[in-house]
Amino acid sequence: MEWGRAKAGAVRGRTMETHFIYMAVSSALFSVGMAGVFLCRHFFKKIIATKIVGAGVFLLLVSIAERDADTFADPVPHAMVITGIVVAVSAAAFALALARRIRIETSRASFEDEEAAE
Amino acid sequence: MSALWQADNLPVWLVVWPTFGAIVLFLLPARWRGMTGVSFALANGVLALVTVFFVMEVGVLRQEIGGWAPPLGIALALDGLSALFILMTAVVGGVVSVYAKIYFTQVVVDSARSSLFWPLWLFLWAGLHGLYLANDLFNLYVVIEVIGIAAVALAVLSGKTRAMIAGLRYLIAAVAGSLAYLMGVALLYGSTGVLDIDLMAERLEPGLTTRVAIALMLGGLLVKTAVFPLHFWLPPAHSSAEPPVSAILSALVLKGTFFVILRLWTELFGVSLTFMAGQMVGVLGACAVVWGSFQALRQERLKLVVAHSSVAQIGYLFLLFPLITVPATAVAGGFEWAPLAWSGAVYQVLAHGFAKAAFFLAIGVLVMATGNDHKASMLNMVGRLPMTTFAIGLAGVSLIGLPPSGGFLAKWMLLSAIISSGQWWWVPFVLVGSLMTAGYVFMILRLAFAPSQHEAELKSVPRGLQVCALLLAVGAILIAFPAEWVIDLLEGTSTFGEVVRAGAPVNSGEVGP
Amino acid sequence: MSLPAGLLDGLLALLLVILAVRALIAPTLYQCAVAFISFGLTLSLAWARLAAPDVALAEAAIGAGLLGVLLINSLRDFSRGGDDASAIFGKDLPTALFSRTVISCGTLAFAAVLGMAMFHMPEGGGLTALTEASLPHSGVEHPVTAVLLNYRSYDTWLEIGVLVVAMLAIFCAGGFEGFRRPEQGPDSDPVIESLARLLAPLMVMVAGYLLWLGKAYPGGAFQAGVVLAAAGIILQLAGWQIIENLSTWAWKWGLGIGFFFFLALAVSFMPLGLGFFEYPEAWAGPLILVVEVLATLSIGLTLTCFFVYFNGMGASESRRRTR
Amino acid sequence: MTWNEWIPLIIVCSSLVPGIIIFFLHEEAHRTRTILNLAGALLKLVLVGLVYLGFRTGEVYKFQFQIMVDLEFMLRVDALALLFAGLSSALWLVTTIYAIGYFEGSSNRRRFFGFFSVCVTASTGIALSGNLVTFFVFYEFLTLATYPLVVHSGTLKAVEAGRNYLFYTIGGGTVLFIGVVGLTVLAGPIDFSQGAQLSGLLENSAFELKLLFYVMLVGLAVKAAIFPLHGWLPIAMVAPAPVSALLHAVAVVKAGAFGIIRLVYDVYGINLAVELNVLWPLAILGAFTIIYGSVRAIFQDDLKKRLAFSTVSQLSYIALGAAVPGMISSTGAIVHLVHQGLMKITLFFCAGNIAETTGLHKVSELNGIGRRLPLTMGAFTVGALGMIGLPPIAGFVSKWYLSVGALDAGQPWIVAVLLGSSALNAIYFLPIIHAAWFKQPPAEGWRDLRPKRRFEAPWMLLFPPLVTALFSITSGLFAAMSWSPLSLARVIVERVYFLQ
Repeated sequence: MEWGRAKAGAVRGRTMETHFIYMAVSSALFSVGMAGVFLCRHFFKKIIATKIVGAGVFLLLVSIAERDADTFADPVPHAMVITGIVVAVSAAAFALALARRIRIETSRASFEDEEAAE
Repeated sequence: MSALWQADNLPVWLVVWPTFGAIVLFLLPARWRGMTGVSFALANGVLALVTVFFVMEVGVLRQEIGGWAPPLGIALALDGLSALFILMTAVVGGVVSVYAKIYFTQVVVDSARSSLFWPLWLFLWAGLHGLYLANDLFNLYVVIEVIGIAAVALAVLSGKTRAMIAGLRYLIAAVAGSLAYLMGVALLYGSTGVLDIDLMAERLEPGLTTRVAIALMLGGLLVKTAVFPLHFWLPPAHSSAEPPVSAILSALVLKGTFFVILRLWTELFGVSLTFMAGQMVGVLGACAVVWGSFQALRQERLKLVVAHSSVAQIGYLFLLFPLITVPATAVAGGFEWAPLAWSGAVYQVLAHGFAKAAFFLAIGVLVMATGNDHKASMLNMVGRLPMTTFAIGLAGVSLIGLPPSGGFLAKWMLLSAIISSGQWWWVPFVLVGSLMTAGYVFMILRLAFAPSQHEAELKSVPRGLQVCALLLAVGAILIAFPAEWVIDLLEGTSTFGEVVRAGAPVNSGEVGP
Repeated sequence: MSLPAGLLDGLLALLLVILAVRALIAPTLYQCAVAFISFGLTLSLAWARLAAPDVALAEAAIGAGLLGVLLINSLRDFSRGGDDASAIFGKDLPTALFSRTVISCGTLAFAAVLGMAMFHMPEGGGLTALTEASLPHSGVEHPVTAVLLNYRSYDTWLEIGVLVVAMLAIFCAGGFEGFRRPEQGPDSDPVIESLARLLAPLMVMVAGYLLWLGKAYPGGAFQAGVVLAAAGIILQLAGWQIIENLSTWAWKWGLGIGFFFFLALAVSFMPLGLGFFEYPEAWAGPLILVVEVLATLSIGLTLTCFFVYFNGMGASESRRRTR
Repeated sequence: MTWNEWIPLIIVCSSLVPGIIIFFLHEEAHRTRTILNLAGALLKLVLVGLVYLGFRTGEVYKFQFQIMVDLEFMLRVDALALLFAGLSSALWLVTTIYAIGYFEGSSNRRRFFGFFSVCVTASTGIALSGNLVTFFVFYEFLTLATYPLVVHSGTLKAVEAGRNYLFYTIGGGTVLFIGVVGLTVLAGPIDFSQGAQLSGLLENSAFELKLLFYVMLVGLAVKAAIFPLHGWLPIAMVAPAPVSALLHAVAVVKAGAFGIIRLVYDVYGINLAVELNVLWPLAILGAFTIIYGSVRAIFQDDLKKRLAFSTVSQLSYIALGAAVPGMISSTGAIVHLVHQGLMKITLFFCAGNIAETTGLHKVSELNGIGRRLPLTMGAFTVGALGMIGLPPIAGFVSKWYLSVGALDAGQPWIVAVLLGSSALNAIYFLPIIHAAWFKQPPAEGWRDLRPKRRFEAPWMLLFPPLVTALFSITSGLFAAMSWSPLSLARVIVERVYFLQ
């Protein structure tokens, strides 16, 4: 019938445990990202780290959708992820703008720079 | 047209009106924004009053959006607790709006920049309304992000480098916090297949997944509420923003995530909470009280004193959780303290909201007059800016919890609840916190009475600004009087006075599918 | 699970983790950005493997594409005076080896707990069945579009709002509202310019097609909006400066129209006794299409504005420096 | 709501409203301010008088406002309330007149009189509180209202004194707070009902009751300046004379002493207190403070400081009397509340006059001052002799009752303490009197300053001490009359002991 449904059905028939692999990746990405948010010093990396955390979360949601697939994968987590991606990108763009502005005005690239400067 | 105005649609208008305001303000040219913004804020106030009235008459209001019932659709729920928070937002927000209007016309930071305040502030306001009404975990995530981004944007409005750095720190903490929350939501959705809070509460089973999910959500929200030791972002962000923004951030934005924690704790997390979980959150709160107050005592700049004080005052709120989370076995003896603990915490929210907003607005006046916010600028203020000093004094009285004030009532109820629950170990924290608060409040007031050697000429400050600060400070005192009414309103909600009966520790041995 | 498919999934999983770590510990920012963009593209593959083509499109377009462009665009400011981003650990930790071990173990332990939680997750069942049952009443045929623009349209509306808020927030960060008209025309690359002439109309068409597709197939407003934004960005790079030359009134309405119209539509049937965001069933399809068109316009414009503003921030600084 | 319900509130507000209006007046509006102050003071006094008359005929005056469950704001007139309210309102009127004279021509008068009125409001509120919560509210309110008065002069010394004052009083208030909350949780809202609510808890919660008694006692002892919590009082001396007078006679220290009386008689009730055996620490500390304060007073050369230590000592008479069970010593304690107020305010007024007219602060400089300020020193002599306990001045009556009460209760050691204290009082007061009247004035200095006006000092400064001195004599001389403080104290004590 339609592309999405057909494909989802096929996926369901083919791989039963795909979602477990991606759940493991999800937990790894979330943890690595969180470590990065707290430990990376450069603004740039901190922002990338938040995106990696986000990727971890979204991966779990989509894995759940795949797990709960019937004739097609559960669309609610998909919608949540699309919304989430847009929100996360908006926040990241804002953070990047702030970081860039700080860099331009003070040539600092991390919070520690600030402490060292004071 | 009658369908448009019926009470059922009230939750909708609460979201639509400020959002509409925000978008209109965005489209308007900068010079018209101030007046329009104040009008929208005042209209919000009227809406809030109507809301409170309806909730008192009708009780809990529910509205399914898009005609789709949960779990497919999203529902809004309006109960006494949310009505009260909406009312507080309206009153504090209304006064702050008037202040902002005067402030931004007087202190021209940069008109192109400061006019951004209005659409962002209305978006933030809409987000707060959305938060108080949300009954869906993912919807909560979206509004939390609206609030988070708008709050950080407001915090960096001043354009100072210090504010930018603080704002970035705030933003990263906020994003990480809300993503942790979303991770928890994902786990819970996977476990139950629904997002609606009520439905999920019915389906949620205790287990490892639930526990981890709760820990993640709680952790994320605690970061955003700036609970010790996750408060690191708060003092710089709140102290470097413009005064009306500081007032909004400390009085309203922090309370938003606290509201979410309160709602989730009592309505959703109950299945999997243990006595120790409550105690741990309580310990964080108690540490926040002591640490925040201690830091406040050490600060040299007034805004930092007040910002650190927020950390401490927020800590008090978290003493609620150990009190309402008791072992299932202990509940048999009755738990009449639960409503007391509840209303104590709610009163602490109100009192801190009013007092802290008043404090920041008053310091804004001070900074305008003297040009800086070092402690020494308070010298001899009682003679030079009596109204503002008085506002600081009244706000301080409420923060310390001296009678007669909202803060006093909050401490009274919390302490009563603590003693009657038998968890006496929280008592010293409340008392030491009060004493330390008295320490930093009077450290400021003391200077106001002291003579100053070389007195610089004060710049003139519009009277309206001083009046706004004083109004909120008087509000912090006056809210003590309608206490009975407030508690009545809260009793209209299903959750009010709820004790979370912490079950026996869940054995972690059970296996997933 | 068949072996080749399992191998593919395992490979993707490994690649994702390696790229994520790489994006965080690469010695130069440029390598970070490249690793991150590769990470985003790999993630798109993962989405596709997980039967989420909509997410794959969104991720590739917004997550890797737009954010990648913004990151690369910011690089020239950050890499000024050396592109060293090697220091990941706080300097006051005792020794690198020790702290690396502690951090790795901590992260692993955290991931293990989280993974356990996921592994033990009960089957909630999800909302697939319910979505499918309600699909005939939603006015669209593609389930994700139905969720986004009908069942949970409130969230989607708020999300478009987040974009507007983010635009305002970026104005705050940049320090001015609006876009600076360039003092002199930028130097444009003739290759890019001719490419843009070719690509831009094509992309607008693709955007329109994606939008139309969204009714029944993966695609829809966000994806279309991003493609539109891509067209805008390419034109910008080619030196067209569309946004800067728009009147304030025009770009403001452009940014706001999607959100505003969505709101207007949400309340417009309330006088008839319908709820917030509730449309008469017969009209739902066309109305959703109109919302999508306007949302696509706004999203495309907003994302283009993100880029233009970013570009302007750096440009105004470089002008200041050359003076 | 009938008229009788509103009257207690009106009495409290009769000073609050002028106070608030004064804040909004212009600094230069001296005349309006004076009129407001005096009108408020007179109104309060008249109302208290009317209530007294009504109370004797059995009228009930009670104002209630429920703030929330277990938290009721209640003002109620009973005999003890009337005694203290009468004292505050009478002395407020006198002190207002004195203050108007004292601050003639100085700056920041708006602030002073505003807070001054608020302070008296708190004091009257303490008097009329009908339950423990209301008492606590006004008790803390008093702390806040007096702080601006203590630091009024704005000198660094005053600000330091203010910090010290707050350190003690806020600390005490916090301790009291926990006691009040604890007792409310234990027994529900506490009305002043002679322990009726608590006696039922004796069997099960004796330990809690004891603990809470001590906790509240510590909280109250700070304001009552009982050793070792008296440290703030001598330092707070830097406040202007009218403030010191008010602080030492009715406002702060009396709030503490009054609180102790309420605690012993009305919250716990004397029987319960005896049964719990909680009074002896109070007796011992009181006795020690009496001697300690007197000894410290001897070594002070600063007149106001000497008076301050004398206050420390004298206040503990009240605590001591309350700690000794028995009608007679209770009467002594309660009546001393009034008597000490009258005498001490006289002494402070006089000290203020001396400082204002001659600029002298030291005891050692007062030789022959009686010739320059005969009326003032006459009043001073009355006050001082009363403090020593010479008949027929008021102080004698209290000391007599306390001694007899102690013998009656079989605690003769207290008599020894009282006698010793009287001797010490004599040691630190008599030299002043002797120097003032019988020593030669110094050759240079104040002797040349002859009064420029009709009286030795402005009449607004002179009359108040004379009036209070007169009161001190009459309330001693006519102690047996039915309107005297002593008679009222007897009524109170009878209720405490017989109406349970």
